[in-house]
Amino acid sequence: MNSKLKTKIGSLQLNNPLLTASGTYGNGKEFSSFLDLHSWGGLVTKGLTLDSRTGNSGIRIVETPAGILNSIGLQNPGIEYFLREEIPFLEKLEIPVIANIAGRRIRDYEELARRLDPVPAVSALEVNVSCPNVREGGLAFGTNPALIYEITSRLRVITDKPLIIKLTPNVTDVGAIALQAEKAGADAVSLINTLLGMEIDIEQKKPLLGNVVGGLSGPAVRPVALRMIYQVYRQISIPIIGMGGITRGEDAVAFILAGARAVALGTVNFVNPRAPLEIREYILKYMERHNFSSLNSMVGLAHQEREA
Amino acid sequence: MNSKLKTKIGSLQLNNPLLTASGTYGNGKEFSSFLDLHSWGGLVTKGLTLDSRTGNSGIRIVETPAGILNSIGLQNPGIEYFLREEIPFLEKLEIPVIANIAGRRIRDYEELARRLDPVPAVSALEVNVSCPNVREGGLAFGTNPALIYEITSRLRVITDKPLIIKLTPNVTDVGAIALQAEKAGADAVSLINTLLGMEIDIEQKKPLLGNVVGGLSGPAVRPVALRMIYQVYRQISIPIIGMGGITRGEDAVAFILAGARAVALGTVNFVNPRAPLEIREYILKYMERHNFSSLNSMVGLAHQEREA
Amino acid sequence: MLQENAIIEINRQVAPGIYYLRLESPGIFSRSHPGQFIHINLGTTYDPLLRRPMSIFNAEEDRISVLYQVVGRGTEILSRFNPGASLDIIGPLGRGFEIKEKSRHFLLGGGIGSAPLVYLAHQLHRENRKAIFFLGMRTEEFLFLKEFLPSDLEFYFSQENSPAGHPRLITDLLAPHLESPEKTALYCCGPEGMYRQIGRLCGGKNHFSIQVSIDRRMGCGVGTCLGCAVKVKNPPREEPEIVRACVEGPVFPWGEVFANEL
Amino acid sequence: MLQENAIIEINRQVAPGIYYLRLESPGIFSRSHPGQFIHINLGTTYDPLLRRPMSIFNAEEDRISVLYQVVGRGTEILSRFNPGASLDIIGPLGRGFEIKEKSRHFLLGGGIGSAPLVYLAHQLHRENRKAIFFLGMRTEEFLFLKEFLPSDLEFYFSQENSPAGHPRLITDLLAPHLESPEKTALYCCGPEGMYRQIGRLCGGKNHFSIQVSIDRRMGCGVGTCLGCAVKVKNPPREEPEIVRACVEGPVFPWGEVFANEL
Ligand SMILES: Cc1cc2nc3c(=O)[nH]c(=O)nc-3n(C[C@H](O)[C@H](O)[C@H](O)COP(=O)(O)OP(=O)(O)OC[C@H]3O[C@@H](n4cnc5c(N)ncnc54)[C@H](O)[C@@H]3O)c2cc1C
Ligand SMILES: Cc1cc2nc3c(=O)[nH]c(=O)nc-3n(C[C@H](O)[C@H](O)[C@H](O)COP(=O)(O)OP(=O)(O)OC[C@H]3O[C@@H](n4cnc5c(N)ncnc54)[C@H](O)[C@@H]3O)c2cc1C
Ligand SMILES: Cc1cc2nc3c(=O)[nH]c(=O)nc-3n(C[C@H](O)[C@H](O)[C@H](O)COP(=O)(O)O)c2cc1C
Ligand SMILES: Cc1cc2nc3c(=O)[nH]c(=O)nc-3n(C[C@H](O)[C@H](O)[C@H](O)COP(=O)(O)O)c2cc1C
Ligand code: FES
Ligand code: FES
Repeated sequence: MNSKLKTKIGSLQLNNPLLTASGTYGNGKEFSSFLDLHSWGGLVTKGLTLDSRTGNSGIRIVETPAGILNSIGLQNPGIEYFLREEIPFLEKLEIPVIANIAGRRIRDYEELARRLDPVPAVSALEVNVSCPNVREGGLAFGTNPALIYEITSRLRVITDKPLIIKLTPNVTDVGAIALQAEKAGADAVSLINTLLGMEIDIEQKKPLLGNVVGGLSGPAVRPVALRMIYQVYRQISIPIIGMGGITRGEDAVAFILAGARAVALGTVNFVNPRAPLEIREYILKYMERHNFSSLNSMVGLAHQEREA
Repeated sequence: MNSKLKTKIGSLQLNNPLLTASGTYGNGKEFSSFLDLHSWGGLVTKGLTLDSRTGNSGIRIVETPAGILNSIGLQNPGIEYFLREEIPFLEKLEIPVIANIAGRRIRDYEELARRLDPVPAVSALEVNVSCPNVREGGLAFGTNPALIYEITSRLRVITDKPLIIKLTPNVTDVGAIALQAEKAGADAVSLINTLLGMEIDIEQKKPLLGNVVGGLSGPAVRPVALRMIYQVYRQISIPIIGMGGITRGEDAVAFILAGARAVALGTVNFVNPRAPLEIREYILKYMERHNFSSLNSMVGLAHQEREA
Repeated sequence: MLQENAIIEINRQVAPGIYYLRLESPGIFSRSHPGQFIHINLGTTYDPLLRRPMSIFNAEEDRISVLYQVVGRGTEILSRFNPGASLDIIGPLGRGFEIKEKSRHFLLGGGIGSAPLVYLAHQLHRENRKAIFFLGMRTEEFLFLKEFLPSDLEFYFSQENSPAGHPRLITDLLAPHLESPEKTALYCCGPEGMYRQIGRLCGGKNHFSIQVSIDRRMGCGVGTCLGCAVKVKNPPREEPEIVRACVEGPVFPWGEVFANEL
Repeated sequence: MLQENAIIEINRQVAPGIYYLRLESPGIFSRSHPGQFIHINLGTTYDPLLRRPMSIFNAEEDRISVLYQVVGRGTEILSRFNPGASLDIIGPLGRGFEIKEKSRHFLLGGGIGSAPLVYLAHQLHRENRKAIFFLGMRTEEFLFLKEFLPSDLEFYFSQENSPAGHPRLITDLLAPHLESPEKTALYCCGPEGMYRQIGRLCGGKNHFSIQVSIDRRMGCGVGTCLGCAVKVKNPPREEPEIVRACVEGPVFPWGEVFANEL
């Protein structure tokens, strides 16, 4: 562990800027045979809903050029089960655990926050207002600045834990939405969730995914993610957790220079479970090469140079 | 030539559904040593503005995972030069030529339409309201449904030539925008233009492209393009020209099944100049295999099967 | 479950479009069981992006092998790796076949699906259990498999293109062996249609225990993406439960997956 | 300009990280001139997506060759192609060097940039013109180039790591040859910094004609994407004009690109 890599998301202290991206890492257990989970800066849980959900039927994952489309549909065993069965494992971890929550109505989110607020093993909440795979809602929140304000401020009253709003990229003006989250008291925003996409089975002449549309992630989306982070950084002053297609150390550095104070790794875990170790190493070497003594001093530098 | 492939965009008759994507094929001349330009269904010109433009400085093209980012900045010699120097070549072609126009203000578009309306070599106008690489505007039109209505209806008065509105994917609800184009009298919409993205030069610590952001195209964006076409098809009844990452026959078929009456090829031309020949061949074989006697009967079939 | 850089010893075409790949992979070798699979990284390109799951075809002396059919770009890339190169693989993954305490063991493979059954056949052979291998094919493209099996194994095959009167489907082979009331374990690997046919033939009978290996598109292969969902019956619950082919499977008791369909 | 499936005859490392690739490509061979380039398709993957531009290193008897340095993923992939395989290439592209009617011809190459000058050297040799080759390098990594040049060609080299007193920069080599008032054509290929230095040395002098090859990231390579913009002076117009490195270049008169910077 190297203290140069420390970073902060609101009051949340991270030993390094690498987080797991929600929904791609289970709750960590599965990967513990590949690496020490404490190599991560923090662990973001898979998306939690109040009740258990069986997810979408039919094909749920398909490979696309340099990316994947998924339509898992928020399969998860529900908050009850999570608190009972998964917290015991998570509370033994010595890194922060961030619970990712999703719902259909604002009061689902409120209830989830109420249940998680008293749990010591949960260090922060990430609010998924942007899952494209649930037909009933989710996406609607994420695309509407007023609703983002509403949901953030309602959750703000319920919990003092750091509140991270996870934004969808499927909007005209992600900055405007981030701004509402900030105004309503969010401690950070994370972006991007997946881009809405689809694939067609031309032999069957119908959508390939059971849920018709799915979320695009992986290297293919990286330029879009980077642009949004760069853009949002100019509009808000709370921290940004950047993600979307990061697979190499170079990518993580680019996201940080664009303005991310932490970065999350998603799809890459499916290909290279050792990615966080390699990326952490790369960032350290990069910082040495460029004489950075703290991660903080790197954040957003791609803007400064431009103004110079 | 095979009459099974004929298709129509408004009153525009195409021998086959393959168009060049604006800005990726010059005005055709450069590619004429690789294939007979008449293999195309039609030729869409590079983006034209009133005055000549030198485009953006610095790096203009960079490769990204399964895609490219470009920030050409609408470099073109202006309408005057186009009419004088390029029309003579284009008017010799026996396939329809569609002029792609762009401007900063609505009256730029109006003036362009006025100048092109009387030109017999120009069979239709494609209105680029979505170029991400011009800072002064363009994108603003494309993201605002009311402005789309405005610009379409103003151009509708000026010309009877088929009017195609080219939509940007960088919006929350592309369907709503397409609907305004239809209401205002457009004959077709084409989508998608490029996704806004960026890349950072981590050694220099600054954006890699001279213009900071650029437009993402190529296979990486295909799932997003396909989703938007599928979505817009359910909302409008005028024809859709589909594009975004098409490189193989399978892709073109998928776009047609999703609802595109014609498809445009862009980035693939840089890699495989013979792509239109291969794709045309594939579509014919596919139609034979699935007993389609006309292209028209394929359009949008991915929806029908779903409802069944 | 571990990540290993396995050295390629052999990567050879053994029949048209079918390759035999043998890897030096002591870690995975020592942990593997028949029916489990490995997840293969195809290289540094982002296209294709994901690893490819392949059943373990056999495991001997620090080596594991895979039998694969070139069906797309990933397998095509795999076929071009040369001996001496190293492959980044993860394994062994999933839950393999459970060898039941039955007096007979029937291995039923459909085409390339037969791959994991070869490993199982050797395991049964090592344990001196009575086994019969049934192979279903379209033409004769998988006959070479016999060479990879224990030499004294009872072996039958069917071909869809056979002349009338000859076995065309794997169930044609199986039927004559079902008269006996002997307790029998069936291990099946092939297309789901084959599992349905086998089920119709013997799904209801108590002295048969049937396991099937379920094929799903995989993302992670280790249980986190939830891309490989399989609906299973899970009494006493009424509702089917969603489990992961890559962790709870790929091998399932036939009844958990297909019983509702009988 | 045509697309050809060229058979690879040789693809061999000739110095650390530097490869010599020879292709059977009769169509491109018969149309090519020194300074032009080809655009190479690296295969069927979408990542990397674009072709890679490479100068023609030499052209003889229906063959063209390329000298390339492995600097990234594309060139790494190229280095793994085996003889006998075919490469989809487009060429010859761009405007090459114009051989001037001068009494002396100086070829100035910086590192890998020297590649197209080898072809030019052979052409000048065939035309019996007086030529000198100046090679600038960091260490001695490009010395092998001499073997590819006409054997009787006058040849000098500089090394940035030379001990004091020895030539370190290509301009150190060039300076002694500039006293003579002989009309001289300079053909330069290397980094832009080198062109500036050469320009400072002899840009203002009338009896020198200087051509430089400009390196730009390329999309199409054939003139349609406008990705490879170069600003050139185009008197009598005041404003620089934007032209395409892939069509109007890559070779330009030095003055068109750098004169404003003197
Ligand atoms: C647990 C498991 C074990 C397997 N063991 C073997 C084995 O031992 N030998 C072997 O040859 N193959 C095996 N497979 C199948 C093998 O993984 C696929 O054939 C391979 O991933 C295809 O890769 P590709 O890039 O060549 O094809 P792609 O280009 O990815 O696909 C080719 C075609 O196959 C379809 N496809 C891709 N993956 C799957 C899938 N998982 N299920 C159904 N259709 C799919 C695609 O839609 C496409 O139509 C196994 C699969 C699983 C899940
Ligand atoms: C007309 C022309 C002729 C050329 N001739 C030769 C030749 O004869 N031999 C040779 O070895 N190389 C030549 N090059 C350069 C060669 O095309 C690049 O080195 C190659 O494309 C790099 O591909 P890559 O995938 O290995 O590297 P990448 O992974 O794409 O890039 C590696 C590094 O190089 C940078 N880069 C990529 N392309 C360029 C570029 N065109 N200009 C500047 N920086 C770039 C990238 O940003 C990155 O930092 C030529 C280039 C041009 C435009
Ligand atoms: C299989 C899968 C499941 C996901 N599930 C969730 C989820 O439950 N909640 C959430 O907020 N994001 C979810 N995401 C989005 C990721 O957390 C991340 O935002 C996105 O994948 C972009 O990052 P990447 O390109 O590194 O994967 C999921 C992504 C994938 C691929
Ligand atoms: C280099 C380049 C230049 C482009 N110029 C224009 C343009 O002038 N006008 C326009 O409407 N679209 C322009 N586009 C967008 C394409 O026409 C097309 O919409 C987009 O590239 C998606 O298709 P593709 O993935 O097949 O390239 C340009 C795209 C590229 C790559
Ligand atoms: S493949 Fe990811 S959970 Fe099974
Ligand atoms: S590389 Fe496309 S115009 Fe030069």
